[in-house]
Amino acid sequence: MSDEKTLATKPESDVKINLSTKDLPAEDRKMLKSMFLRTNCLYALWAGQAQAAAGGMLFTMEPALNRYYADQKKRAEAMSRYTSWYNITLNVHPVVSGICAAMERDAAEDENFDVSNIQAVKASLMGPLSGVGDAFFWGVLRIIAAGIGIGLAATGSPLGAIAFLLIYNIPSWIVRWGCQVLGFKLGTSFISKVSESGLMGVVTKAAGILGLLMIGAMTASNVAFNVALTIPVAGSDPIMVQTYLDAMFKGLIPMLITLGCFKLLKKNVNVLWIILGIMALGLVCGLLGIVA
Amino acid sequence: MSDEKTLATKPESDVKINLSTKDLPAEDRKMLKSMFLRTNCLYALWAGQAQAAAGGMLFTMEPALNRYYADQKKRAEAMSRYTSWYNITLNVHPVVSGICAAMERDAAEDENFDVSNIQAVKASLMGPLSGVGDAFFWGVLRIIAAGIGIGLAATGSPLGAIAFLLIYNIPSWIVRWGCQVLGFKLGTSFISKVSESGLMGVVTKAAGILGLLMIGAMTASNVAFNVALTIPVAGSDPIMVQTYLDAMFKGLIPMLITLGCFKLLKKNVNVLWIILGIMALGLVCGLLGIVA
Amino acid sequence: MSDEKTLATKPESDVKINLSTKDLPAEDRKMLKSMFLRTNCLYALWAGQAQAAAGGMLFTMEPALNRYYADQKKRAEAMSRYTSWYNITLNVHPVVSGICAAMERDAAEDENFDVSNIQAVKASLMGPLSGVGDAFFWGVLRIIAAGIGIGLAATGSPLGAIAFLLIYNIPSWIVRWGCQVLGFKLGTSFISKVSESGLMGVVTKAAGILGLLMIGAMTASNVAFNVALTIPVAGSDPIMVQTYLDAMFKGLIPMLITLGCFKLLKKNVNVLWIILGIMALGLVCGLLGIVA
Amino acid sequence: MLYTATMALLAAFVAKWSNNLLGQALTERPLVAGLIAGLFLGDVQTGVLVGAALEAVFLGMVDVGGSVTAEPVTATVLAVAFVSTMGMEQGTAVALAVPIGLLGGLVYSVIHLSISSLAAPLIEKAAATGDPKKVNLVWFVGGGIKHFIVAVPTFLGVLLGAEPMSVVMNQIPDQVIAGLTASGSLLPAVGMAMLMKMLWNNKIAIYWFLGFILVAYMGLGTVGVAAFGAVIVTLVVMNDLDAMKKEKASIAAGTVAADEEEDFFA
Amino acid sequence: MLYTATMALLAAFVAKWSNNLLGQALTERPLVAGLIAGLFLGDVQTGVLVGAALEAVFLGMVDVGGSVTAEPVTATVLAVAFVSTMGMEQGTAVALAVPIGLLGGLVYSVIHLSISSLAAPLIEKAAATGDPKKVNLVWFVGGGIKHFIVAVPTFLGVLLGAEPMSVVMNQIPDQVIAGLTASGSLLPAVGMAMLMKMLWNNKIAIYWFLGFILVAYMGLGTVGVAAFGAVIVTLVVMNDLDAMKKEKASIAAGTVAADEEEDFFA
Amino acid sequence: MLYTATMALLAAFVAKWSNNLLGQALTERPLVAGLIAGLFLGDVQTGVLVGAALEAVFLGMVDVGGSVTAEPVTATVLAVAFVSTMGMEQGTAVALAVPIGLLGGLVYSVIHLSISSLAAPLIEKAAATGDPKKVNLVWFVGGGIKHFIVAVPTFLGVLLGAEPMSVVMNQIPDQVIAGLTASGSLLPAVGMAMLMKMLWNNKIAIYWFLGFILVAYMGLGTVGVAAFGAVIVTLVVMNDLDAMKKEKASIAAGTVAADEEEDFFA
Ligand SMILES: OC[C@H]1O[C@H](O)[C@@H](O)[C@@H](O)[C@@H]1O
Ligand SMILES: OC[C@H]1O[C@H](O)[C@@H](O)[C@@H](O)[C@@H]1O
Ligand SMILES: OC[C@H]1O[C@H](O)[C@@H](O)[C@@H](O)[C@@H]1O
Repeated sequence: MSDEKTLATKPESDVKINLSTKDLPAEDRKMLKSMFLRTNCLYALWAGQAQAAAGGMLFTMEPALNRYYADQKKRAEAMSRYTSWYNITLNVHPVVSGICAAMERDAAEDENFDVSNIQAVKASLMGPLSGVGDAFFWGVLRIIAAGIGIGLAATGSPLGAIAFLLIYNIPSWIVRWGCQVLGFKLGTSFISKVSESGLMGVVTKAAGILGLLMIGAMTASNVAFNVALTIPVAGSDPIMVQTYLDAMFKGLIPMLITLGCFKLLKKNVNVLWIILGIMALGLVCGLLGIVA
Repeated sequence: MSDEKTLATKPESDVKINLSTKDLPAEDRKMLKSMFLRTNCLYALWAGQAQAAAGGMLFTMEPALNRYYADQKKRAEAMSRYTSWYNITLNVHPVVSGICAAMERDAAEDENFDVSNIQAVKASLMGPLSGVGDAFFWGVLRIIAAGIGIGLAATGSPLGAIAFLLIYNIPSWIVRWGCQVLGFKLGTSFISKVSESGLMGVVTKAAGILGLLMIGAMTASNVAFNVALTIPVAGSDPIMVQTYLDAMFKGLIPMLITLGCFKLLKKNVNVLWIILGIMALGLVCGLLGIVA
Repeated sequence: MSDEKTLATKPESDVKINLSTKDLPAEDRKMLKSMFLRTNCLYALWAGQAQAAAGGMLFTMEPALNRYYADQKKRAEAMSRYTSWYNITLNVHPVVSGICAAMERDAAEDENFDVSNIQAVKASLMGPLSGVGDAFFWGVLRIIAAGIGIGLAATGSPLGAIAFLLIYNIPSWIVRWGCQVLGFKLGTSFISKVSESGLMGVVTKAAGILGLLMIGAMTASNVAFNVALTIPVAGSDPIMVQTYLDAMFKGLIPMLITLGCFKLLKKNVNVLWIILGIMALGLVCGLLGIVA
Repeated sequence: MLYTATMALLAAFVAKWSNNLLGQALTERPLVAGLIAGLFLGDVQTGVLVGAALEAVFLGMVDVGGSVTAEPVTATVLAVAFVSTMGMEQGTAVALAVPIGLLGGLVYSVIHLSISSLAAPLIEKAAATGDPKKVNLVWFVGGGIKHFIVAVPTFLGVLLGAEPMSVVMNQIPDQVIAGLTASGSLLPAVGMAMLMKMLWNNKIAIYWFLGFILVAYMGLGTVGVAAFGAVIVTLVVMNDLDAMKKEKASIAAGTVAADEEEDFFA
Repeated sequence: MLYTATMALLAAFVAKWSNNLLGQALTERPLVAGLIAGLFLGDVQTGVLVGAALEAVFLGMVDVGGSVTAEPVTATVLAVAFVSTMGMEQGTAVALAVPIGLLGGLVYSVIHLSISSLAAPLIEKAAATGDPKKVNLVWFVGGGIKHFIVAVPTFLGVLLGAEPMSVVMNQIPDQVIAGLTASGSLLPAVGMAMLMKMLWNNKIAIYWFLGFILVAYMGLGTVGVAAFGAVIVTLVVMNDLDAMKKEKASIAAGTVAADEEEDFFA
Repeated sequence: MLYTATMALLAAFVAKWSNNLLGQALTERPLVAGLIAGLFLGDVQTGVLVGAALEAVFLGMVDVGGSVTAEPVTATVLAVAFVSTMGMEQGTAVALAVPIGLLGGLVYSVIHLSISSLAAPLIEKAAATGDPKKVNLVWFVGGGIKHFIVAVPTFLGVLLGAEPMSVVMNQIPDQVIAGLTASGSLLPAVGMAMLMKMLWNNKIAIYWFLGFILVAYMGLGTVGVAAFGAVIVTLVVMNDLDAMKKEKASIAAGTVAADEEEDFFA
């Protein structure tokens, strides 16, 4: 009882985690390095809407599974855990693989370990992490890198592309390595304590809030639709329909279309059809002169 | 117990209400149509600060009262319920008349029905609904309609006035009809469940918050006062007093005057005196050169 | 029990405090006036990082201590209570001296009064009050006064300085006198009730929130650092590093430096070293051409 | 002149009452009132142009909570009449319309908020009989009378004539006009106060202030505030529902515990 | 021509697959793809300049959630090929690249979302054997095939030739281009929806809306929203931890009380 | 020269100490210090003009929490002296005043934060006697000495002379001036940190960050932040009071229940 209370009152102290690997045994370090390198290939293939990057996740996990499951049958079982749908911003993916590695170790050691927890953690983390990750890596870092890169490349110098790659990838590697270590240590200390103490709900809620907030922000900044229709007025400037749409609600159409796509996805409509639908919608709008 | 718990946890599912009238008996539909038409005349007269639009509310309710109270004495009683002060944005008024119709039906059928609930619902809803309603209909839709209408009319064409009327009134009718149906269905299903379960407090609080928020916004955008006083400075631009008032608090004077009017109203000072007072204040400021 | 409940539900009514001194005995009034005048000298000296303005606080308190402690030995004891570190925006300082005066009276009258409360109130109030006080007096009122004053003085007239002084000091005096009375009345009625009822936690939390919020705002508006570095691009405009810092996080460097100073202070590094450090940092940046 | 005056009165009456018979359809706004006046006075073009100009002028004057800031109908119909039948310049007429609208608002306030009260006891009596027809009689006959009275100043204004009116109006010093304009900008305060009275509650009063500063300091418009309002209300409701749920659960738990205890000690 | 086409195919293949082998290193973005195309086609300068121009054009088109908005590699490599080896004007090539990118996106969508699914059962089977090597075989051989297919349109485009391509493309009416551009701006909606599907939860859905209006109405960028998000999340977590603590305390108290009672009644 | 120097010293002493004897009346700000210097040096006009110019320069340098960012009095009085009695151009004097103010701030820091500490044990001893007069002696005599010392650099500056001063100052490389200016903009960080130390608390620390981003990302000024702060604090207090009320109610209920039980089982 008293233990739990302490945890609840000052969770900071209990879950303080450093990102150094000095306090880890050499074997752990080796495994983490190998996993880190393998995260590069998360999207080497993409197995459609059935598995997405599941194979890449499995490839990342192999060093851990090989290590903890000497027995091929047990390893097969463990491997099969990673064939379900998996998709996440690549740069934060190692958080999940790190946690899963730690949990696999526990599962291998402890017969009573409930392996369905592994699936649950994986499934509940990829959404929020992607919301934050995409917003930062695609929305901020990439734009900064491109800004500098285009500036340099406009003079005809290949330095532009190189600067672009370095500005983006150096933080990407650092973050990914940090995430890999963090994930493993979280899986070792935090996740179990956290799920024992009921803190897990708080953590997933917090991650979910941040994730949804960032996705909402990305929707408003990345999805766009401008109606070109005007109402002609004899002898004066024509009236722009878009102005009145904006007066009603800024970003109304992008918001509705995004929510529409979301509804369709929830009804398990295939993404491809949705993409084709959007394409068709755009074309029809173009042909009718609604956009220009 | 378990029922109530369910309600509290997922109120959405329990109070899902559609706006179609297909699932209503023909008589209900007839009554709602008649009431809807009568909402047009809510302000045909205005009985001063004593009753305001009470007579218009009564006129709206007549189809319901005639239907549910065949007995003239009981009807007289019911009618008298509607002679107390009533004021609301006309476009959302049907929410209240719809709810009241449903409650009158229950009152007519059930001897034990506490009719004071009807008064309470009426009184507690008109404020919040008006806050939101005025903000939308007077503050947004009217401005949009005027923007387009003035544009067209400036060329001398009567189309301006017609466009203005259509842009405002078509949504107005649609919203009013929706509100009428919604109110009746709410009265039938929602209000009773809601008051049983203690949800009523949550609902009125939410409506109150939104209402006050919108009124605050309307105050800031519609009440204005600009001090024209300047402090002359030899050999340089004069200092505008308004600039320093703005530096202190933007909209300070409008805010204080609005709060002052509110205080006076709460002390039951007659509105007419307040209006005359504001008129006098404006004039005095004009004569003293405080405004220009 | 029931008393406390009332307090908790409508604290407004119980702690209503007016700023008039008409309801106070003549002796109280005399004492408050004398204390008010003495607040002027809060910073006549400053005893370094050991006591700061403790001596000024003591000077303010003398009328109260003289009055309540006729016995020199007891007075000595009371006086020693005020030699610990004290620092606060001068204009709100009288709140604290007022409260302390009232508490000293109680302590003098009641043997069982826990005098450590006096220290606690003093120590817990000076932070939040300074956050709000500095923001208003240094951040708003001073700027307004300077704006007008510079305008007038730019014509060569000494009226500028005079207007500047009046615009700042008249509100300053009024606020200080109000604070003095308020503090004393709070000390008399509010603080005891509040600490009995557990409200004290709420009050200090609220003050702390406001204080920190204002200090955060002051940090963002008063601490500045602009990197002058550019990345030269052959044949096109150079790239401003500051632009990319801003894209990362606006005010990143000022924020980090402020937090750094705070960390050092918490580790009891002497302020002087920190100031010298900042000076050196600025110089180095200047010499390296990081700033310009 | 009497003919023109009568036509103007009719135009004003139609514009004003139709507004209140047709669900505040906005027929009393200058844009429409101008058209109506144009139709009655036989000069649609002038009616439309004056209406458009005045719509912009009166755009910000909105009556909420039952308060009155200005009377646009009197102002518009008179301006149209002056231009179309008495040869006033349109610019002069529009300028003249502003003080007329503000003074007209004063007259309308008295009728709307004070004289109209005479109907209240009649409605009460009618309701007490249980006969809806009697109520309707009061409501519509009373409405007719009220809106007729409101139209009378328009009639008088035309009779007085454009020249004298403009002379009279021009004698109003600039400062008075400035003062009236200031009043016009302040009057919405009364309407806001009336709305506030309807739903004030110390526990949530701070949201009024929040709405104010979202506009004053964040530069949001009404729609933007409503969007944030939706977020706030959702969060508050979620939170309250949660609290309610927990409370019920704990009461239930309490009851269960009590039951168990009874069993235990029985 | 076959040589150029083959070089273009290789460039496309390298740009696209290296991106996915090196941790989405952004080698598929026009800035880098242009350089790669320049290297393969022997005209680095053109590659760089065309890449820079197209990077700006495709800057806003971002694929999240697995959806596809446009295929920048096909567009870039073809544009570079047209300019460097077939004498097209750079401006024309850049303009041409937009519809090519959008159409290429469509082709890529079909491969990425539909045809790629063929690998799924193979991976499942491989995993079931417990032999990691088998999984790797599928993953990398499959990846090679997929990225090769994706590069084929580039090959065909070069074979078809700059002139005919631009004739074909120029026959696309302006309205279709406008429509395709509109599609390109709308397509991120699908990616957003896929992300939303991953973490939607009615209890916190309102935060999606909050993020939207913070951008639409407050004019914040992503970093600003993240900063406010940090504040919100901290407050929510603090609050939840507090509630948890209290709940535990009250349970503990309950238990203690019960214990005491037992003692008392024992 | 000695006369001028003495007058300058007096002006600096008066400006600085009166500020601290009169409730931080702002007599140390350039606007007032310039006037005072003008009076002492017999050239009010120059004093006023130089003061106005420097007030704008030092406007953003504010000392909070006891830290020191610059010493405006030394800077102002010297600038006035240089212009009025040594024929320096006003522009040069104002430019010169900036590094002087920053260096002066350094000197003042040492006196204020370090040397002043010497008074601390004396005050303690005086307080322990219980004799207020002794405390006052230390406080005011000490204050006089401190403020005299602070005025000495002004005296020396005048003695040194305008030309040499400006030569010396001009030898300071631009980069050092830039560095000092950067220091001046950074030094308020120390004051902020001192305030933060006074009221930091991990549970509410996030509000510091909120205040920061409201300014940095929402473009609010201090008043705007205060307005939002009022809303936030009201909501927090309301919420806490509510929670307190409920807790008490539940405790009360618990007690009542317990009482009833006792009755029941008695
Ligand atoms: O404010 C509610 C309501 O009050 C009065 O009835 C009129 O001013 C209406 O226009 C308004 O909608
Ligand atoms: O949204 C998460 C993730 O989804 C897909 O895997 C790709 O679109 C990635 O670029 C993205 O980061
Ligand atoms: O920050 C509180 C307080 O600290 C010191 O005493 C001085 O810097 C004052 O100007 C300031 O008001």
